[in-house]
Amino acid sequence: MTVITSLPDAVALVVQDGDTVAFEGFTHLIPFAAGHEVIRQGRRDLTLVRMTPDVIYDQLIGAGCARRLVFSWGGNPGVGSLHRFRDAVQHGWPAPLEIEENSHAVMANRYVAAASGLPFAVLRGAVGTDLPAHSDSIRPITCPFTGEELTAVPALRLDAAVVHAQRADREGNVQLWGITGVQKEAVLSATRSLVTVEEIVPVLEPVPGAVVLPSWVVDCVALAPGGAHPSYADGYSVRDNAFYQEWDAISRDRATFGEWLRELQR
Amino acid sequence: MTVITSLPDAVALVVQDGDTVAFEGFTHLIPFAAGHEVIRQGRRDLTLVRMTPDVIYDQLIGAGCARRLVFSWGGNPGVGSLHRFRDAVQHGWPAPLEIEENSHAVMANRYVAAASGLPFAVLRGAVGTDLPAHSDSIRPITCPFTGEELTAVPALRLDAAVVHAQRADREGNVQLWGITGVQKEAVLSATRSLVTVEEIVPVLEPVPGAVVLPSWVVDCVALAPGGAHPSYADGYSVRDNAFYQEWDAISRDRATFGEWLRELQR
Amino acid sequence: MNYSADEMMTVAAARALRDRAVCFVGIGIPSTAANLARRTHAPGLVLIYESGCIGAKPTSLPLSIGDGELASSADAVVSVPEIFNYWLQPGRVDVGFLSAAQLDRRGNINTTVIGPYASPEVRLPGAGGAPEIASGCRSVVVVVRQSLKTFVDGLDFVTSAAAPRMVITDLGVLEPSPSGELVMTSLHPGVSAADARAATGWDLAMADDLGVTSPPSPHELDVLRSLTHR
Amino acid sequence: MNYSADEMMTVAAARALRDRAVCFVGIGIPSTAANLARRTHAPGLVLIYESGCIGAKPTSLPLSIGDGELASSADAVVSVPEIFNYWLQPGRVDVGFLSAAQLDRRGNINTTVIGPYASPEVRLPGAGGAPEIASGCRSVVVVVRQSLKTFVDGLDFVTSAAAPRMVITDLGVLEPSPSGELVMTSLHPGVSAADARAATGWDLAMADDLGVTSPPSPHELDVLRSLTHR
Repeated sequence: MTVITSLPDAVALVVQDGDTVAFEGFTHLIPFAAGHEVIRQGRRDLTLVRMTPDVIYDQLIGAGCARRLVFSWGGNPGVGSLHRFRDAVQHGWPAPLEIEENSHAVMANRYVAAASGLPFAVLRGAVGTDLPAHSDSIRPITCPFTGEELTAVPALRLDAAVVHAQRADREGNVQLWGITGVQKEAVLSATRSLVTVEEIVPVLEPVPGAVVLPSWVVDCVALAPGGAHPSYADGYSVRDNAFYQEWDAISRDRATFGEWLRELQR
Repeated sequence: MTVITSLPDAVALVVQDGDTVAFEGFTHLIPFAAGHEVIRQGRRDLTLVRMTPDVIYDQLIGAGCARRLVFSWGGNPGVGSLHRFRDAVQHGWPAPLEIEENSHAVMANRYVAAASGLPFAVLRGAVGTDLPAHSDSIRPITCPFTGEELTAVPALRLDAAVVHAQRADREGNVQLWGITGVQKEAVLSATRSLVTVEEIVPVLEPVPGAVVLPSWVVDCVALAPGGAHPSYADGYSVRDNAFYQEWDAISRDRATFGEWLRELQR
Repeated sequence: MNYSADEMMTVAAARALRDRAVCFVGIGIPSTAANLARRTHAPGLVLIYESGCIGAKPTSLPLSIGDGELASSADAVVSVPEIFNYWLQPGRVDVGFLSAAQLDRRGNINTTVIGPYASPEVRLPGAGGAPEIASGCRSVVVVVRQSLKTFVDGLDFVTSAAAPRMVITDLGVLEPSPSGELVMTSLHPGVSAADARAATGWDLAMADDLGVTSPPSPHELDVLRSLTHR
Repeated sequence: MNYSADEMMTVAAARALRDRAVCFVGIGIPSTAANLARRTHAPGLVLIYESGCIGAKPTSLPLSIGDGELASSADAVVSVPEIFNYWLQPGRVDVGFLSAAQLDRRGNINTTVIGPYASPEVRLPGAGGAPEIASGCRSVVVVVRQSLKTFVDGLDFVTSAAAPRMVITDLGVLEPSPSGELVMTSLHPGVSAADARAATGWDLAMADDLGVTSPPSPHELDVLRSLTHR
């Protein structure tokens, strides 16, 4: 049964020190407000999982919440580099960051395996690349029918998944639409899940392209209007492309990032 | 590029003697009109593939179109047995029918593998049952990460897939909604595909829960209003439960079935 | 109030479902029982049909698992591969409701053939979702009429290794003993142990604390009849 | 009409796409080129973005692959696992458009690190969809500025084994010889073979029939500028 509570309480319930946690959202519906609350609550030693660790993970990494990053593309989309991510990888600041690096297809299938209750998934992936040499998550597997060699990847099981959605009803059924990414898979891969929403409504009227997560797979719902900013929520807000560009300057050096962080924690 | 043509021309283009062909639709949107056209055109030696070979396959089997059946549940839903299917299996009438029998989960994953361009899929399936002893399609596979033993099933590649949908646009983009079953997977598993539709419209307005098949994966579209009868098309017709019940009497003996068949072929 | 043996069976099956349980339902008596439960003691019961309907709330009993109202009343409708892979397989479903043509003393199920597989006396529909409902759900309840035809000493074909926590029949309720063999734990009113043994193809054991099933309440019967007579 | 080297590169990349091709597009110059093609000679071009948008028809250039207009203008929006498994992996896509931080003489691509993997000089974004775009599409076109920094004799990391049928740069066009080594087959107007060799970290071969790229037409430039200046 879903607990509907405040964002601070929900984050405290769902995200714990040392967790393997995914904040998902493929450009759209990124749960920034929940990420900021994790920073405020001072979580540490997180293994952060995300296909595209963009600005939200730059912030969590810069704030020292992360010990490890599992990902497939770490950049500021349409802008450039993630400076806090680079500083952590290149100089160990504010703390060393272990990385486990995959391709998008590998990551997506690792979520699919976990959501499906399987220990692994099969794909044609990463062939001819240096990725397998630097990852324990890519192994060959032979088709028992054709003898063909393919790629096996292990399930990406999560302690916690955090996603943002347009809305929930009072039972905790969740509805999201537009680009829905791997959010369903992330929630179904997790022991605990938190969904922040733009609004809570009496009835979820059907919407074209919507994914519905029934309440019995959602642990916590928290109202967080605008909680995807600077990402967006289709039908509620537009992407704040200017902020993504400003982030390049904010994050470029440790001092200006420090000011941003103090402002957030005030 | 999709060819939009008459039902007889479309069936002639897509379904050929000896084909492995799936007519899919999970209770909803079953392409009966296309099946009847296959009977009229006298196709032979088909390997018929379908999770739930209900009345549509009873008709194709009774008419002598099939050599082989790949399936997971062969009954008249809510009514009882498929008498033509039973007569073929038990007495070889009108022709012997080879069967390859799976569970629903095995069939669904065999379609998924084919749609994904993989030679096999992995699931927890058919464990502890007699199904593997009577099928070449269920083999053990070991997880390369955990050592756990799971079930591998081979891709179900089709020569042809036939489905019914609510509508298409003039480019051949197809839209279906309601219970959408494994229709997307069947079309993506096939070399050739035919979609019969209730109507052809200028623009496919978005509908909640709709699956869209882009025109570049659809070979033929044919207008066939009511083409799912006695199954139904959500938003266009309701299931003719009375016909499913009547079919029990029509199909029970060879003579009354023969009358039905002559009527169809007139 | 008079009631039939099938009504007793359906009511007993409905009672096996606790409120807010997530239940994977097949068509026939399991679907009737689940919908009865949802209208009596278990309004929060979540019904999942293998057609892809999650949280279906039909107002009348569906004839098929793909009836339109299952989709239109559902919280979510997903593809058939998804219902098996994301929802059933990982063990998210509390109860799987199955029926059977044959059942053995350990609760294994046959819905495939009577007689030899290659030349069957009766060709039955086959497995459908049953093998993975049996292995994927946290618990399995089988609902089946008890007779020498169904309760057999050896199955002609093992379609599902069900290992049910409960088998509910028109005569009573069976549950597995610690050894895994089904034991009669309750008899419906008016049914004797001899009746149950006479309808069972193996030497059926009775539980030490063999009980008598509470008869259907007037409310249960009213709701059941309003469902089935609609 | 004056034009920049980047404009020439983008126009040449757009021309590499035939009408009605199905094209898997990344953000940046590949997306600009694909949208330019759709507005000029290839109105039936099908654009697929890894965010799950199939048949996107954006009216302005997206800043990210997840911009709202990609979804709202698409024929279909599917999940990220589905876009990779059902649409890219089986070879349904004609052309994959990639960029690179480093490219070697066989067209392998690095977008992962400059320097050693464990202690990189520059940590780049990583693989994203590129390895499977490279292996899953029927053909690959790489669009990248040509310089000693990008055209290197050995990659610091092989992110994608791209084997492109064409590499389009700000200096010209390269295509693989029968041996698989990239050879310059066309130079953009005003670029000499020496210029191209000076921007290449290996001994770059020129094709026997080395041509000169047609300059951007006024129409191509107009449409390109209306896209990028919006």
